[in-house]
Amino acid sequence: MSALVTNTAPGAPLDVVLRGVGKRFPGRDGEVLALTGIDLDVRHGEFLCILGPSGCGKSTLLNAIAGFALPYDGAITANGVPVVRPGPDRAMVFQEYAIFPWMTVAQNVAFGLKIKGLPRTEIEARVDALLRKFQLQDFRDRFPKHLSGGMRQRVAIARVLALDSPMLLMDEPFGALDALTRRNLQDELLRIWMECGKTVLFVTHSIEESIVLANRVVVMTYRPGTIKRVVPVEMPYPRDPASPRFAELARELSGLVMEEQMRHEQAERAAGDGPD
Amino acid sequence: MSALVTNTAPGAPLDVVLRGVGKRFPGRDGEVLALTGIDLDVRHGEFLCILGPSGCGKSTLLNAIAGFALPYDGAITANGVPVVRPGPDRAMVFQEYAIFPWMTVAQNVAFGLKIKGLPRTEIEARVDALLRKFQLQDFRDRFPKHLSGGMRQRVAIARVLALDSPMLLMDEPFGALDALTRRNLQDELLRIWMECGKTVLFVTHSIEESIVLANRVVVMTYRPGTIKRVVPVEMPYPRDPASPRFAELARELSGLVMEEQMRHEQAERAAGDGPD
Amino acid sequence: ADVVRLGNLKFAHYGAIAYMKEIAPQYGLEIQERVFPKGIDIIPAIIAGEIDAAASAADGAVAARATGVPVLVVAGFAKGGARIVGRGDMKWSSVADLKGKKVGVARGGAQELVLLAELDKHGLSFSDKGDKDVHLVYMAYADINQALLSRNIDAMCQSEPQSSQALSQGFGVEIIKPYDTPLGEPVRTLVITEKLYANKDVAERFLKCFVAATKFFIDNPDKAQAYVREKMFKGQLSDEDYRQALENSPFSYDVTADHVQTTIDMMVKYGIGKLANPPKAADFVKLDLLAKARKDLGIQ
Amino acid sequence: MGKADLDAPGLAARLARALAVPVALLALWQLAAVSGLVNPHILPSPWQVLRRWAAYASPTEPLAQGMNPLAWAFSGELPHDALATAVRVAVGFAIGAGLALPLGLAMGSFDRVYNLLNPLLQVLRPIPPIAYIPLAILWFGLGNPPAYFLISLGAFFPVLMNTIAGVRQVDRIYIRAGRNLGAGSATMFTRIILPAATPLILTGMRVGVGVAFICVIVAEMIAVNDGLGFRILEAREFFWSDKIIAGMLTIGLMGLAIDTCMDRLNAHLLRWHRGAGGR
Amino acid sequence: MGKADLDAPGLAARLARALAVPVALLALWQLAAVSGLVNPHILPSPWQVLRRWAAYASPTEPLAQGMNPLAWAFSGELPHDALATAVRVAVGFAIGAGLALPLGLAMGSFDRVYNLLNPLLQVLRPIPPIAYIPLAILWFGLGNPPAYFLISLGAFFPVLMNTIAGVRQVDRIYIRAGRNLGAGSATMFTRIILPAATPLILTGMRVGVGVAFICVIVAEMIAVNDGLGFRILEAREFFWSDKIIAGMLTIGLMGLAIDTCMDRLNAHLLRWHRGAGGR
Ligand SMILES: Nc1ncnc2c1ncn2[C@@H]1O[C@H](COP(=O)(O)OP(=O)(O)OP(=O)(O)O)[C@@H](O)[C@H]1O
Ligand SMILES: Nc1ncnc2c1ncn2[C@@H]1O[C@H](COP(=O)(O)OP(=O)(O)OP(=O)(O)O)[C@@H](O)[C@H]1O
Ligand SMILES: [Mg+2]
Ligand SMILES: [Mg+2]
Repeated sequence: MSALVTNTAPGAPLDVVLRGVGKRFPGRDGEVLALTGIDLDVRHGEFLCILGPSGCGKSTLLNAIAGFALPYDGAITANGVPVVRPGPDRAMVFQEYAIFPWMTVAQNVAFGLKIKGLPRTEIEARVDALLRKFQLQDFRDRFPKHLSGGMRQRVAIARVLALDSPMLLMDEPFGALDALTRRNLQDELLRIWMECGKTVLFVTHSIEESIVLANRVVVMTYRPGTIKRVVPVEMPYPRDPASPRFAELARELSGLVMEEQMRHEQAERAAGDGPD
Repeated sequence: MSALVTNTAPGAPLDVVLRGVGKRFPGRDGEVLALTGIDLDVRHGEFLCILGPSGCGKSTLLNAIAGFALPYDGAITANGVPVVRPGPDRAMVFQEYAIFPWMTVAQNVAFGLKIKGLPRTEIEARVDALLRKFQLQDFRDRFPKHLSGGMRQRVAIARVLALDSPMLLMDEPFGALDALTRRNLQDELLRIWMECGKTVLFVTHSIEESIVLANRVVVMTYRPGTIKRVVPVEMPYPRDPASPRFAELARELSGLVMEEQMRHEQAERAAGDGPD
Repeated sequence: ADVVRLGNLKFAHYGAIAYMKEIAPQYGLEIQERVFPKGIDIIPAIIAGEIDAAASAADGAVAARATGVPVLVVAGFAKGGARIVGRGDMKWSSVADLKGKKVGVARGGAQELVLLAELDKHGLSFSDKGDKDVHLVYMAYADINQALLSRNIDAMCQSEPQSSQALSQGFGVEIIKPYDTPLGEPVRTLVITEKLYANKDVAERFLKCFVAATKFFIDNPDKAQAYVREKMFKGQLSDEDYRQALENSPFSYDVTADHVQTTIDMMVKYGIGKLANPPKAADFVKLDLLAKARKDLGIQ
Repeated sequence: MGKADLDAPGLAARLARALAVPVALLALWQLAAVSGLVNPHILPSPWQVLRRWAAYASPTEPLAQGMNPLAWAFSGELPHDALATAVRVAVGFAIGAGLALPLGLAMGSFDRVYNLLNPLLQVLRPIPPIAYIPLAILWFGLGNPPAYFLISLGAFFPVLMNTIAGVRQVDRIYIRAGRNLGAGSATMFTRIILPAATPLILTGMRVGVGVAFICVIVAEMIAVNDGLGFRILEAREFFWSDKIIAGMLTIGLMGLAIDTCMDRLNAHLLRWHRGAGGR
Repeated sequence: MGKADLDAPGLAARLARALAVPVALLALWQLAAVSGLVNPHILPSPWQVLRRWAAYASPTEPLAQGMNPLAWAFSGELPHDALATAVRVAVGFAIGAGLALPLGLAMGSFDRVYNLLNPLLQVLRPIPPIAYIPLAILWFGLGNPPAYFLISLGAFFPVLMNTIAGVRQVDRIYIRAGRNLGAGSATMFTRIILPAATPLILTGMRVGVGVAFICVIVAEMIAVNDGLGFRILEAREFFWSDKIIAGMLTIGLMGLAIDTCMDRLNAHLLRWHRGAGGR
């Protein structure tokens, strides 16, 4: 890892354009407004992190771009065309992993490649390389029920990276990993991103992680889910968590997130309090 | 949070005693040795964190104490009796949440209480209080499929805390939570632990979290899963991450974990490398 | 050889019909026998053009004709075949003893016809609801014996060979052979399709074959018994059962238009078969082929 | 609310959609009948069936003085038969499913029970109900009791098989969670295994109702004198194709009515389920 | 290896366990028969049934010169009947399940198809196979073809219902993942929906085989001269209780054999499944 530039020039094409995007889920007593009024542009080759309190709509936002749970309010464009269905050009790592329990580890990773119709030998080679990278080679013929939580998450990531898709949507992909594996995979992801010029949308709960990875960090509000602030991270890669600029950004972001949390908690307290 | 003492006196009774505990899973080509030769004593009222690389056997260890997936090699005693079955005296938060999808949020949280046979009004009161504490009161009558990942995790934690069990086994309970919620719940857990004198075994991937919470941190090795080192954390609560002792401990632990990871990676590389 | 597809009934100890296929080559015919457990299943097979000729009870032929199925009665191959049997552990002297009893019978067949005629003759009213003198219980042939054996009914009007079996196994006693009504002995008829009838040459040879087979059986009772018991029942019908059954249902050739007309009239009277537009016997009983065959073979 | 309307189209629209295929088939059938392609003795025209159906459904006697008109309107043969059959199916199904459910839960949960009983049950399962008639008469006499026996036999196995399968496919994580929370066997069954197995059990019940309808016709062979199965057998004896078909359609519509209720129940009981809908 | 042995007990032990209940029942039955509690005409003693079974299974003619002894050994009535019935069930089931599976996948996946076809299918489902006999003869003539029709009809609906239910209960997260990875409809069906629905589909198939056996006896009413169903009906006409029971048991054992294969298949196809076992 030695690249020092960010991949996004201001002139790069817009890979994701959201205009007034909202999502209402029908509920028993009225609708739940999970997202509302989201305006967001993501440039080609940009690494965008999404931060926000639990339940604020981060997964819903990724689903919108991936083309799940249609319809949404507003307009969603990805890679230049309106989003009307899911597709492998917007490969997603699900928060719940969603690896197929009836396929072995290798079959899971090979799945997208087989669909692409790659030759058998190439598939094998790619799968082998990925499994080794993710330290899953000993488990290649095992079913997911034999894996630990972190291993399953790694299978899910490997399955999506195998696709070599131009856009990655990742919903807390490193949540179940230990610190070191996490750091290794962060490095690996950054390397892939830089080498291949991918666009990445990355949901995380870790402020530190978002600063390590992102060109810009989107902080969201809770109920309704809107964009509270977009914070650009203009540090060169690799980023040093010990640097003063890093600490400063961390403070800023954690201030934003905490403010949101407070606002929300107070609202709850004001609304929901009986004689406790 | 103002208690400054740890709850564990050296004379406290031993709540968990493991002697030579091991677990072998039958595999297609021979057995997988998930755990081996685990000797561990946990005192009553102790807060123990378990750290280790993904797949090293942390969940397996908690399962052993909880009484799942019997039999194990060696001897396991919990609360003074050999472990032969699961029970609510060793309440567990599962890594996969395991909240019941066919029950509403409130029903999930009330489940253990109903089994205990508490009076209806008391159940309602406890559930209400917990839901409010976990900011789930707006979702009390919703089914899990309507919840975000973090909300589901909070339901799982609330369900177990409702039981008020003397021993808590928690498998990465805060993995899907945003930083602030996580910090709040850490505080909440510490408060409960101190007030009620519970014994807690807590699996986490965050070294920082382990230092914030634990009396002792157990670092595990990967394949086979053994105890590499037990590191006592003798700082008063609440712990300040900015303190020099905290940083020192963090360095020590991350050194241990990394060392293990390195060892493992090298072993893999030595074993598995073809002409890559 | 010309092919004739013959529908036969399964519990046919009237082996002469089955025997026809053995001697068919002599008449330049190939008879393909299809065995049906129930007469009613033959009718759709005739309509579907799968069957050219069939063994059927007279009432079955009437019912088929009444629905417009183009069949003709050309001969009668057996008589009788009905018996009123009471429980072995009860005393019976006449049909009048059936008052207040449950009587099992198969619906829509000759057995029902003769039973109702007997009851009528003895001034007994009947219904299947239990509110009249005699409580009729409709069941399949096989189940009636069962019900009598387990004493769920008191008597039955049963076909052969089941009624013989009830006697030989001792749980039933004969009350009467119900042939003393205007109907006399019910006749089983040989029916052919109008299409086969139109094909005069084949039809004539077919009837000749039938008459010859029947004559052989009448003339050689031992060989007939051997054929039925060994070829058809593979030794699983006892001598005793066969003899008793045959006693109550001998082989014959004949049927008359009058008998068929009486059958129709009684079916209308008792509402059996619920005939919407009862046919006229004269329209579909065609005995010319039979007469010619008998003449050719020199049988009176 | 335009969206809500789309999601739940008006009753008329739904009815139209549901009837599209049947009506098209009826039209084809009528066409075939009119053109003389099929033999009217075996497949009478829909129109003829309808007339026979009307006759079958109408009261047999004119409205007498002082008679309750509603009672009179339902005094026809068909309402009586339909009710008799419905009661038989309901009772038989209740018995069969009522026995199969606890047994299936036990066999699905305990390998020991499964291994002990499975061979016997698997031997009994394929034995056709008609073969049980002698035993049914022996044990239960005539009339309704043997009918209940045969129908419950038919409903028993589908519910049993699906319950066993349903229990076995419950993710063990839920079982672990339940046991960890202190649930005893009773609670495990009622609050965890049963709800988790509900999708399969309900399907088993739907299949079981279907098989019960198959069996009712066998059951109504044994000395009963009403019911749709009885009427179909009777019509078969007399070769009344139009009445056979009228009876078949009545059974079919009863089945549809039951199935619609089942669908509702299903949707309600599985409202928690994150199924394949809304992808 | 002591543990492995515990997990997979010897064949003898398993057999003993499997036979425990049936043998106990047989003993009871023999006792009842010997003590004269039941009428031997209706429930003959097991011993008598066994003798009849042996007679039924043995060759009817002595071994002729030059005849293949193996062919001779299987020349009895029973092997012939069993084979005929097995073939009918196999063909009928293959047709029924073969049609039900794709239809069920389509109906489970597409609400439009479901809404269109469901009412019709639900009307047809409860109609007893016996009522189809005239139509079966009309459409398929005599002999085996109408038998295949009736049997496939019986097998069709359980497989269909369970396939629909199986598809509907696939967690949508897998469907999303598949679509996200670029799977087209064909791949979605074969690699995602089908495997995920396998537990239910297999159960439907097991139930379907059972119903096919129920139907084979109806099917063998139509102008065939062999098969276990035919033989049972024949024995019924002649009131040979011992032969009826021998036929029933033969059908039962055939069913058990099929079920055992199904169990194996099940275990193999679902080896990925984290079911309720091993809690
Ligand atoms: N049911 C099983 N069958 C076979 N092997 C298993 C099974 N469960 C776990 N293992 C293996 O045991 C080892 C330890 O698994 P465990 O789940 O305890 O890891 P962990 O430390 O909790 O990892 P993570 O942090 O990723 O959750 C892994 O190598 C895993 O593959
Ligand atoms: N299928 C659904 N039906 C109804 N409400 C839903 C559904 N899915 C999500 N929601 C609601 O929408 C809101 C946003 O959910 P979302 O999953 O996007 O949150 P999130 O930001 O990803 O949270 P987390 O970090 O906990 O995963 C939540 O309030 C949730 O309850
Ligand atoms: Mg989320
Ligand atoms: Mg784990």
